Amino acid sequence: MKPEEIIQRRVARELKPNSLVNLGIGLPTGVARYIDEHANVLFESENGIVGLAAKPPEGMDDPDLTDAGGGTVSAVPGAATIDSAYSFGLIRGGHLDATVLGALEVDENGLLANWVVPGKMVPGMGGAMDLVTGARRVIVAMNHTAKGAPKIVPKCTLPLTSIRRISLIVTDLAVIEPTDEGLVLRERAPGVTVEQIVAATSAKLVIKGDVPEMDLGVAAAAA
Amino acid sequence: MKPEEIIQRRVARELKPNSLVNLGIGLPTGVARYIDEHANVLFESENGIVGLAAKPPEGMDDPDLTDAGGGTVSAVPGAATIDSAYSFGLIRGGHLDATVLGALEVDENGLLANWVVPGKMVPGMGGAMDLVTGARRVIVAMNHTAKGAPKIVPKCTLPLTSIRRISLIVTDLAVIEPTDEGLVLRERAPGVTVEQIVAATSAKLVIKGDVPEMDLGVAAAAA
Amino acid sequence: MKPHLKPEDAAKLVPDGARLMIGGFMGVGSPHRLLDALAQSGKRNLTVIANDTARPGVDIGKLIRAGAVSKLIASHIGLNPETQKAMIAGDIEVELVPQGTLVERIRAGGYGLGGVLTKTGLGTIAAEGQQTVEIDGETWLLAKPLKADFALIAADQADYSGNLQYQLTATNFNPIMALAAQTVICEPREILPVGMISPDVVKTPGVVVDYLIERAA
Amino acid sequence: MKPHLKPEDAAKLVPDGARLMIGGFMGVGSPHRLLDALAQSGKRNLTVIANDTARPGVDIGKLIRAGAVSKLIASHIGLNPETQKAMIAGDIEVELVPQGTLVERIRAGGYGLGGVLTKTGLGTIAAEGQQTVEIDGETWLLAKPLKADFALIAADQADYSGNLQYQLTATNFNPIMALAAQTVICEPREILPVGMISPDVVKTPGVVVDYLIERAA
Repeated sequence: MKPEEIIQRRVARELKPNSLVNLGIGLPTGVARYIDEHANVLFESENGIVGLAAKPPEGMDDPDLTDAGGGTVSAVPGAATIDSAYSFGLIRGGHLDATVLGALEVDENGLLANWVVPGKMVPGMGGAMDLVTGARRVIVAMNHTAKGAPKIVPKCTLPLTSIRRISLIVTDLAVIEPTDEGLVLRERAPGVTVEQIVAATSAKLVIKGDVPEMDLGVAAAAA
Repeated sequence: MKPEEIIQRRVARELKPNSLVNLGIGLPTGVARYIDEHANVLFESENGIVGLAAKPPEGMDDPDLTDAGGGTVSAVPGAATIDSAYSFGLIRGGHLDATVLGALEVDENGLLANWVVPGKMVPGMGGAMDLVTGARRVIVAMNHTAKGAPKIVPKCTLPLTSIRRISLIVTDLAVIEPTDEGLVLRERAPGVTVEQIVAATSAKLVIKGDVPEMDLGVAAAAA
Repeated sequence: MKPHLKPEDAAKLVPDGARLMIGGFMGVGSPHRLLDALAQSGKRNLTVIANDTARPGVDIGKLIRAGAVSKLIASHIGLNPETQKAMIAGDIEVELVPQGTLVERIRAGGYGLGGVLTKTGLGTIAAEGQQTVEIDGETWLLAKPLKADFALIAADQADYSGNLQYQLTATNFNPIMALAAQTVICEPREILPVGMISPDVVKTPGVVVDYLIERAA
Repeated sequence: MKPHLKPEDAAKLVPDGARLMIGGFMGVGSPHRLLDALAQSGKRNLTVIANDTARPGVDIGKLIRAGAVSKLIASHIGLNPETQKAMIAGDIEVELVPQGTLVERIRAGGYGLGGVLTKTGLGTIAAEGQQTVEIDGETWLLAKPLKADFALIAADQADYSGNLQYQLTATNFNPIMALAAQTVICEPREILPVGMISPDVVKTPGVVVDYLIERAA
């Protein structure tokens, strides 16, 4: 299984039936593929839609129905479109059950940096600060390292996205939960050892007893 | 002509073509009768409609189409209905060209009291404070006196509706404009003398030269 | 599909002492059947946040008459002498708030804002005891957010998933309150299959609605 | 009837140095023809308030490429490298604002609020130099109102009196900006006789719109 698929499958299992979820552009978007369609997880996009669905069939797209990256999408029956103020009312008012987004760094305090590399990359925060500050659960979905360098670090060196602690980190190696005691290692990816995770992490990890393997919702043989 | 009609006719002449106007319940509502229908003055009501029109024919009213007093109304073609937040966005954001409302007292500083008589009448301010603070022009339409007592006073004894100076006072006796110099007597009602106005006013009036008679937009004979 | 209830069963969800937002403007756009059931259910000590209390014995006026309300946050009670009497007698604690400020406070509660700054009421007795904020030498009044345990709202149409559409001046506070309460109960005029309300006409996405009141038997 | 203009004539209304709000999200729901005309008109020193600058040479990206913009207030410029280059070169002064804060600031401008209080950005570099407000021991960030000389917006349908209706995700910032500018110019997809848009579907009452862009010849 590709690292991306491990992350996406594992994140998918975090999303509760009947919840409202925002998936960031890129890797997080792919999480939708692995959601049980009967779970009635509703996706929203901050540009103004509740009930986002996958890309439309070729030639059936509408330029006025897009996601936050500007790409055309489709929608589920019962979707609602909203203006930007209402959209961020949902996000900031605690109506969004979960947001799934990427990170440049996460640190021991569970703080996230994902919007700027000063002097190099200044794309703007878009809705990231609102999402990380306002969503009920903030789930970081990312590769554990970038070009071999740990992304889970003692203290973020890059500017923070929010001073609010995120809820969960899901990588291709591990599931880690920021808590008052620090970053608790909850699960290992299939075939990955605790030692490998520790080696790939520069932050201190709290390890309590046996660390189980991730349940990816697939038969062991298929994995 | 009845005192009420004098006031309503004179206020009607203050309302500019293509403007958006809020008329208070009661005497101000009757101003609409005297507006030239080609002037395209648009009326709004703070309970959520732009394009309010007169009462519907008997049996043709809809319980979901009402004014701020809860009475059924009709609407002009091109009316728009809005929620309460948007409604007060129009009022407070400077989009309302004029509000016409009654007063208990107006004082030499052009300040208005119209929402409460402590210990006696506590109806609540409803939208009055928003209207007086937010509308571009605030026009007070009222009888000059109440049971013989002046309502235009040196200083309001009742709690203020706003610390913002109103734009114009139109009564059955006079048109008075609050200015930096004080309350300037602009016009007299037909047949009323300056002396009569001064006698009915406990506030100091600024009187400059000749005070013309109100133009009520009716032929002299009809008046 | 959104859970759906009879008015009397919805009333049972509301405990004594609950804090309620109730949609409507002089009863127009209020959840009439739900208020009936609530008034009959013998609740006590309710806090009601609403524009007004309608007229005596009508809509929210029913709750007032039933003695169910101990605290009221509203902009206008002038057309309900029973509310005024109860206030003067000390039976109901009344906080009067300018209407535009009231709706912004409810919106702030629903939108996760710490408050909004307004000129309305500044320097009047309606601002007494309230915090002001200086910005660039100008003084503004802080309007703090309002939230509630329940929003009892009315809509014109709902679909099975709880998407709501409102009509004419029955809209008023309803869509704003739908975001500001823990539990949202909506009484729609009619309930339709999913897909029958255009996404652009939906004013309250069903995801924020918890219960629909069933049509009258 | 609302005055109606060709895009090139509307562009003439905008002077050099004007402060513009421009609707759209990555170009979706932007007034395409009006932006074309504006980019071709050789304006200079414009301040643009918008969610983003689309992609290079597209919609607002056209104004960037034409060198018309000297100041930008936006939430995201990541998909337009030309904007980033101009920012780094010092040709465009860029203020980056969290998207939810940006839209609330525009709304506050249009609604006559002195600002709103938010947690978004608090404690980050995006809050540097900004005022905070303490309420009941809690710290909030003050988001100050934004206003503009012109709002250049797009709508799906307009009627002759300027009532506007928006479609799907082309809605975004358009209805909010329609209240926050001195002069509002709207480019609708189609223009209909008065009465053909239901009052409940109108999202921007015509009374706040100043000009409509005529349909393409």
